[in-house]
Amino acid sequence: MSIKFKLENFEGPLDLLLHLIEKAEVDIYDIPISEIAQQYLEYLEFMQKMDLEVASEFLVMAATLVEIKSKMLLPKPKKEDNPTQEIDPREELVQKLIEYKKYKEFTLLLKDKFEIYEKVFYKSPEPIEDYLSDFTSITGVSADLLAKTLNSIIQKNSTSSKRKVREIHREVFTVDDKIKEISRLLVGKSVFYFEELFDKNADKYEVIVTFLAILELVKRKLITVQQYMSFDRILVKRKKSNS
Amino acid sequence: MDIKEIKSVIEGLLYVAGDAVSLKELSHVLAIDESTVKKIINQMMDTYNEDKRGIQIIEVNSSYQYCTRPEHYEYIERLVKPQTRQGLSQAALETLSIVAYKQPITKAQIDYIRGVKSESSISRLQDKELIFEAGRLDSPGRPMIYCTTDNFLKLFGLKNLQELPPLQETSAEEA
Amino acid sequence: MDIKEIKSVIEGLLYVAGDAVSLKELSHVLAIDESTVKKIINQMMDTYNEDKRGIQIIEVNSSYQYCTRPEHYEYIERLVKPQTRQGLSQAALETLSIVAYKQPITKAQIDYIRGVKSESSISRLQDKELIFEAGRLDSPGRPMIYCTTDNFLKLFGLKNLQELPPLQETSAEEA
Repeated sequence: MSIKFKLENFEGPLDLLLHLIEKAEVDIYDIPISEIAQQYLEYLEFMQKMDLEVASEFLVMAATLVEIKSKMLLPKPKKEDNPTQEIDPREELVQKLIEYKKYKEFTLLLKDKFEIYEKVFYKSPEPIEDYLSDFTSITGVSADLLAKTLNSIIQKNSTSSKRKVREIHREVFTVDDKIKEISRLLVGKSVFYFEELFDKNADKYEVIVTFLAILELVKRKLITVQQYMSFDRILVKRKKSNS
Repeated sequence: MDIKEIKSVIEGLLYVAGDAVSLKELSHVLAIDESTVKKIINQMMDTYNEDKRGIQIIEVNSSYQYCTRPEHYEYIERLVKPQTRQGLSQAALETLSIVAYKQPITKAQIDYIRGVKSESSISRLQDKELIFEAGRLDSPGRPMIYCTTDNFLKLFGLKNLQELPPLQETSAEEA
Repeated sequence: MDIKEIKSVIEGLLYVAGDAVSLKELSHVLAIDESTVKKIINQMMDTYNEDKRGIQIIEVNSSYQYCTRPEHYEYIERLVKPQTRQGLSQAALETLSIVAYKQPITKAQIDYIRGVKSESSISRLQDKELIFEAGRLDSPGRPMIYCTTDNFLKLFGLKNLQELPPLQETSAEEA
């Protein structure tokens, strides 16, 4: 008897066996082993003909089926704990199939639930420090931090004042400044449009610098950007931190 | 505080937290015993659902959390960004369902039940924070054991592991 | 969509955003004209207030945002506090470090050193009793001068201001 298989993606030999058993509409506890083994081998042959790689697990199962088939022809040994009962050579396989089938069915249920709940959104926690009323619980803040902070302010200032002397144009934007500006904006706002980052009458240079800053922030994995179609507005979004 | 006000405070708390807030914390913050808080939250959950509010409360392992409704998905996605959602493969789902019921479980045990190697499924499930390495079994080879995470419960709309439907002892007719 | 559903979607949107969402964005996402969206949100704001809900909607510059109610402050603080790590924003820390080393100092001087306006940091630091208004400078405009408080010393484990760690030589001279 030969069955035409449609090319299905079976998860493993147990999956394939279950499929064959269901198709043949036979009792899982009383599998007609030679018939099923035959179909199983045909399927493997078919896969090979289609140049599909047959995973080793499938071959192991094929050997097992053939072994069970031959054992079925021999006188069956008695069970150790109950000598009146014969050991069915199919028993172990049946147990495995039943176990696997349980989870396979549950998988469908999980899949349904997953499809619902993956469409649900969660909001990130509010920035906590805004809610603090006193600092009595400050930890990790030391006087050294104060010194460090002031030092860095002073340093920052001294470099920026040097720059001021050299530069003539007032409206000069650097990528670094833009990155800082955007980062500051990101603290309070998680989503904004690209064009919110500069004036309506901003010159081309500023737009380019802003765009470079955005690219850099994307690279640093701080934001994601998205655009639904060409020339559409670019949406900039803060990446959720996993803290 | 009357019940109405308690509910109002809980709303504020869940909003600010964003994350799941445990019943214990809520009880502590409100200075009301856990079972009363639980009752009140259950009422809130019902009201939210009856009123078809845009936010719902979900329970995960005795913690509560706001989330949006799946049916508003398309609008919210338009505002935020398409979530990086690549569904789970059949192999990953199978592995996940086995871990869910059999946890703690080793890779070898999963392989045995599925009849195939589950390595890549396991690592994908870990990446998605649906299962985690819960330690090592004190047996030869000290194999790693796996359990499901709270994130698993959340993503599958389960309150806790006890809510997993009982596995049926299947018979062939059902197939 | 009927109005109820629109309201429900808006709830979800405001929740997920956490931040302010502009009327323009809402209108775009909902595909409903701005004036209708505005009308609906105004209704929602009223309902939230009438029902004394734990979340309220505030309007800022034609943007809308969820926030908690001020009267629930103490509960929310209780929830949020254990997770506190540092509690000082960068801006507040900068301002504080300047006042600590340069006191007595005016607001204009602080602004000059930081290169940005420090008004809100100053008033927050005053609220927290880390700095105080120590009088007025006898110069044009008679600006207010600020000094650190005893509370500041206490919190930073300092006996007195002489105990502040020395600033780096190079930058100190420039300052």
